[in-house]
Amino acid sequence: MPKLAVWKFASCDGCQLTFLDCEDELLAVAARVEIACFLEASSAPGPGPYDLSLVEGSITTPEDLERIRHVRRVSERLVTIGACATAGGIQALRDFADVKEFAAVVYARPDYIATLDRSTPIAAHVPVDFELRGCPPDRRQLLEVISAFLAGRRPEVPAHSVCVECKARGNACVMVAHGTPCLGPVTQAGCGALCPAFNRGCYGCFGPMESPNHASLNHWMRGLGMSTPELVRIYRTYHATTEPFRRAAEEAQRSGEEFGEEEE
Amino acid sequence: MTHKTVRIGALTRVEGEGALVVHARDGLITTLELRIYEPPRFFEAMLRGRAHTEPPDITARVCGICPVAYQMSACQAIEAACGAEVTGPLRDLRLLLYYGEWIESHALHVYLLHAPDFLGYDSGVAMAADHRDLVERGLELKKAGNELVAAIGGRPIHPVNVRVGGFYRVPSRRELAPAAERLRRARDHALATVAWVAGFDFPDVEHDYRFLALRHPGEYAILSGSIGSGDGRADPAGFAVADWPDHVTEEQVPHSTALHARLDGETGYLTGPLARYALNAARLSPLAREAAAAAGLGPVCRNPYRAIVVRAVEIVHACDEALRLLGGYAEPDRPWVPVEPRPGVGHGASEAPRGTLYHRYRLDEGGLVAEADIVPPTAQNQARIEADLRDLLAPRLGLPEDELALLSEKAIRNHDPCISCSAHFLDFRVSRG
Amino acid sequence: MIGGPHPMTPAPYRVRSRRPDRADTVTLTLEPVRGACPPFEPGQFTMLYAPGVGEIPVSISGRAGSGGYTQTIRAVGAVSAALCGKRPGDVVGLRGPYGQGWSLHAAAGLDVVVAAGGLGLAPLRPVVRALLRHRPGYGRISVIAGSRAPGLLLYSADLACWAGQGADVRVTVDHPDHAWRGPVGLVTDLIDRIVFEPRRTCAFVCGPEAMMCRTAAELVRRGVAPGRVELSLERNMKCAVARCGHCQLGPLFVCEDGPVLRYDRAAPMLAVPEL
Amino acid sequence: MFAGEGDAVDAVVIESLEPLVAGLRAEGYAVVGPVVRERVIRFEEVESADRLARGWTDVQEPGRYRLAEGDAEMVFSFAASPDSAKPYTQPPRQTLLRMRGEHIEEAGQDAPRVALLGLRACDLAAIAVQDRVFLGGRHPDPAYLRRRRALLLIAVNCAVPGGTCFCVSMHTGPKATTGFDLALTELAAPHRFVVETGGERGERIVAALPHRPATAGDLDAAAEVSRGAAERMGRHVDTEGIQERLSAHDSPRWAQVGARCLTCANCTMVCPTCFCSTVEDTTSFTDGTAERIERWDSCFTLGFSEVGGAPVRGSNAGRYRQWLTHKFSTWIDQFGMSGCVGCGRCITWCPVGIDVTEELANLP
Ligand SMILES: Cc1cc2nc3c(=O)[nH]c(=O)nc-3n(C[C@H](O)[C@H](O)[C@H](O)COP(=O)(O)OP(=O)(O)OC[C@H]3O[C@@H](n4cnc5c(N)ncnc54)[C@H](O)[C@@H]3O)c2cc1C
Ligand code: SF4
Ligand code: SF4
Ligand code: SF4
Repeated sequence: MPKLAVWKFASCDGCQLTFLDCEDELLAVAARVEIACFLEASSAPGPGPYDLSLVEGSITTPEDLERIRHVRRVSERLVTIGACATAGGIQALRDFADVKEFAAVVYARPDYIATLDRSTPIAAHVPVDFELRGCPPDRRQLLEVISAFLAGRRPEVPAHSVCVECKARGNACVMVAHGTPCLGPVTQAGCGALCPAFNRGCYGCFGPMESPNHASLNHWMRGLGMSTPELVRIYRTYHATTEPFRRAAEEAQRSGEEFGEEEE
Repeated sequence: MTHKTVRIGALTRVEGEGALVVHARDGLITTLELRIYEPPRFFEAMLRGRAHTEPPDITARVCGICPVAYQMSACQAIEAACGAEVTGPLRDLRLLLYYGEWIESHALHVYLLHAPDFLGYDSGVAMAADHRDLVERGLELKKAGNELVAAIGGRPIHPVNVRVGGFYRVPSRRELAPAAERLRRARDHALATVAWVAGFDFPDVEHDYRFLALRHPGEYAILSGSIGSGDGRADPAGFAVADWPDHVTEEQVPHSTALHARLDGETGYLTGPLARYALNAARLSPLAREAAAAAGLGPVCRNPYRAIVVRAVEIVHACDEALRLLGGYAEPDRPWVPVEPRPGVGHGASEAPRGTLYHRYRLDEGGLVAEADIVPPTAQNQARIEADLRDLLAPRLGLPEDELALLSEKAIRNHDPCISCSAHFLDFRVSRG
Repeated sequence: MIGGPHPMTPAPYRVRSRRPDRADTVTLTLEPVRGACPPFEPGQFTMLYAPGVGEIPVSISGRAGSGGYTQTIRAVGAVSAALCGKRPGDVVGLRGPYGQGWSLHAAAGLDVVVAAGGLGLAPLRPVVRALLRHRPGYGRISVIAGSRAPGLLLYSADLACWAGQGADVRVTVDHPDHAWRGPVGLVTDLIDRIVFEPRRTCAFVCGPEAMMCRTAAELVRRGVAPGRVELSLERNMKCAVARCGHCQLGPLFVCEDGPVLRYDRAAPMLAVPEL
Repeated sequence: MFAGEGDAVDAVVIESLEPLVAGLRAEGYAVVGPVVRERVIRFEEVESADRLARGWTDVQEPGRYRLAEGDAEMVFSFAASPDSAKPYTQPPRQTLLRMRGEHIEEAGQDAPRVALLGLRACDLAAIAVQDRVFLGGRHPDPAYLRRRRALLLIAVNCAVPGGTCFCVSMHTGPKATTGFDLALTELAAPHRFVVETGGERGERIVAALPHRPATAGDLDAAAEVSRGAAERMGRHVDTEGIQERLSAHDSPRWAQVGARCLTCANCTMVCPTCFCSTVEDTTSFTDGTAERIERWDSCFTLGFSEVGGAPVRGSNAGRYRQWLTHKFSTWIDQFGMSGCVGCGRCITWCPVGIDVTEELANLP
């Protein structure tokens, strides 16, 4: 039976929990794969090597840097799950600040805290076989990835926009109909267009889609009343350091200056 | 002279990353450290400069196990800062959402993380090999909770439908109907769960806890109320959530990225199911009260191992109350109340499944967060867990180390510590000192 | 009256034999589990379905004696690898044959140049065999084939056999090894070496798009009529029955209007970037 | 034979929609009509005519849609909804087959009886386009045919064209002339509907309703509705020489629109004729059964044209050009008809307001 391991780095546990949330399939999966290492769910970690490792969380400490290399060594396939592991996660906002100052805000004795200046995705350190997006990832997509790896096929995880799912789900576009700013057009599908289904603009928790045109979207969202700081903030959340969202925030700052807009 | 070190490298079946190190010399424990090495994520620092609308989504990411708790405490703190309050049907909807998370989180803990300890398995999945029907019941229960959260919030983890002031869209009765259907079955499962776990073989241990939990005049407090504390014998003392900083202080310890909390200067109080039960049992739903009585829980339970029974009773309560609210559900006429940002400070507290979760925000002139402070339950419990462990280990230091390690791990799991959330606790005043 | 099976429903075919051609390429012989397999024209393709993995277009490289298709598949991705991994007795899904094949009839009495790059030889194999079966019906028959390396050459036995049956067979490689004595370089270079009368020549070309365009352009430069040069195009195909939209090239559905297209028709479209 | 292919009979007048809705429901149809949901007119199943979007209208511009209060009496005083008939003719997602061992089984595809109430002339034209795509080629789709046969089409002649409509240019409206079971024209003072039937099925339905013959006055008033709508059409496309204009593959205009285009695929998703699809393959965890699913796809995704690991159309400009040329030009080569019916949905629902009519006008 193939061996599965689940690993955690800096994260909220939500991605691993997504796995435990597959209530209907959990036992079926467990019948097909040996869940050999999953500290959150089992106290008997089996020995490696593992056929498939699911990795949650970003790299933020020197020890974790070592640990991820170990995980790579003992894993035949390594799949990262969630925004932290694929993009550094919300904690990567430290990249835009001084991490020592951050630590000083949170801890009275920041010198006790060993942390890196940046929160980096797993792929920045070791080769990754597949990256599953989402904060948290979608349950169906997680099962799809596991089943695709078992069947030896390409996971069916399209990189197109949220809008595709939004329309297939039968939502009316909230940006067009309500003037609600929405990152759907620049965000990768996967969630099933949840936010628009709840009358809310997508806030980009699945990260950038395959060909995001943030300049055009920013221009339009300004027309809907968004200010430069609002634009910057909306990109600086769970995928802030991915190249497209980083550039999108910078574009907003640049075009904001052109607009002659004052910073908040 | 004998030295002994017990080390549990990585705690398992807890949420997050932790380890335990115990040093003993001549039969006496010299150090006992519950090490939380969950890497720090600096939430309070990241929140500065964000809009007043953002903390519910951002702080949800503190913990994937109880995101709703974070969203609720955050919303209420910000609403308080802005002088707004969510009442009536919208508050009921929040409660419903919260009950969903309780059912999900408690079912996860009871069936997949905690029960295997009593039945002698390494995991829920391993337990399923011999007790498939039991694990399936647990999963069904968990799913009922998740579906309720998803029906209202969009998805079980990091729901998208929560906003300051209420919701982005309120679900229709029809959308909630399937969740209600499933809950009816879940309530029976929950009752069966109480009966099941009540029959476990519990070590005969009691601690003289000082409890802290939210209290509400009309409810077994989950969503809001004031803070109560006491030992379960005398009437509880209380203070308003806004007075939290005057009563609860935190200090950093070198061995952990989580901070230790003190209540009125005293270390080692307990929050969580035992605390809620001790301070609020009378407000459980009648069905949950009956179940508790049948399970042999008195008015107060001081045996941490029996927390699993209290959790099961709380699942009954959550199912029961959720069904009551669903039965009377009418779509609120507006999904949210306006919350205009204004400079000021607001406090919010709610009961996460594993204990009281407190948030405080100061908003600046521009409506942005100037300071944020989050006190999660596990940070509050850490000192108390260490004390439990001392009591447990001191008389047993002669046992082989792996046995000690096993005992300790079980004792830690009693408290369902969510270690990922312990990593960012902050008392802003302390940090500045 | 429209009825019968859905156009996207495959029929089960059993792998009768499997022959590895190269490290990454195998030829499968596929026979219908029930009934007979429909006739095909050289140049047509089928949609092969590896259950649960996916479905891809694959050219028919021959008819098996017993009434099946032979198909040569190179493992480049998940589906092709899954198909390559099938063993005799395994069942796959098959739809087709689909598409327009080579215009054999138009070659009657003419010199024929068959030019292949890499796996492009697969859909050309049945055309060469048909030409040679009716050898007297055509003028000179030349087969020129290119390969990245000698070890990657497809159908070496066939090539030798065709030479014996009166075709001028020439092979070139990009990266020769020590033992290689033949030409090195592009397929287009071989055009110099073969003999044909451009004005009375018909050419069938298959390989990577750039190779096809270069070869066709060279043939036309020599005086072959653009309308007598045919290419077989590769596009993304999900349905092969002109309903999924993926394979469009300008006005064409390559699955139905192709994959074999006349160069005079294809060239202007291939010249447009991203068409 | 589909509706609308027979001879029309004389028009009648009905005063209320309620008997129609009730009658259809009694015949086992789910009646799907325009209702207001989340401040948008959507097509949803209705249990009674009361639920319809009476009294509402809409304001449509490129990238902008707003619901507005209209004439309190009128039920259909708005233009095209974001919903067309497409989800009913071509579901967004459908299971094609299951395979286990050597057994391949076509998934039973539902063909529910649905009465679509309130379709517009452009929607009917779009259905005709899809009929051509799915039934008119060499490989007709029996599942499509079953779904199509189970649809009852009740058109409403547009009175209030939207700001983004251009059906007149595409010769598809505003009056429904063919392809319907019933066509209604809503008239005011007194409020009533002139009903035309498009075949035997429609006649049977009308016969069972309280009705009276239409007078010349009714018919004139109805004709006036369509005339007025044609005059107030929001947009226009010059179809003269359109194929030639769209052969300008190297126009700088493509790069300009490419810079605005989000490649989000909204236009293709809301378009009632866009039929592109892709397939997904899975195996079940429990018994290993393989399953194929067909779902909507779009020429705006990169995977759409991927060969050998790289897309043929990688740039925004290339993908936008594919969409526009396909709709207005190569569709004609492929199917002998335009792929655009002038409903304006792609203009309204483009999140950044790209306007096909403007793009077409700006080509050389
Ligand atoms: C008419 C026609 C006839 C054909 N005849 C044959 C034939 O006879 N024999 C044959 O072997 N093939 C033939 N092909 C080609 C064959 O269909 C393709 O090789 C096949 O579709 C590949 O599918 P796949 O799932 O195996 O690979 P895919 O997963 O689709 O990948 C295909 C290629 O893309 C690369 N790739 C995939 N994903 C990525 C990525 N994310 N980044 C970078 N690169 C990537 C792969 O490495 C590979 O090179 C034909 C094609 C057509 C259209
Ligand atoms: S609501 Fe957002 S995701 Fe949906 S179509 Fe509009 S822009 Fe796209
Ligand atoms: S709509 Fe966007 S923000 Fe919302 S869940 Fe989906 S990807 Fe995340
Ligand atoms: S191209 Fe636009 S206007 Fe034309 S039919 Fe499609 S959505 Fe309607």
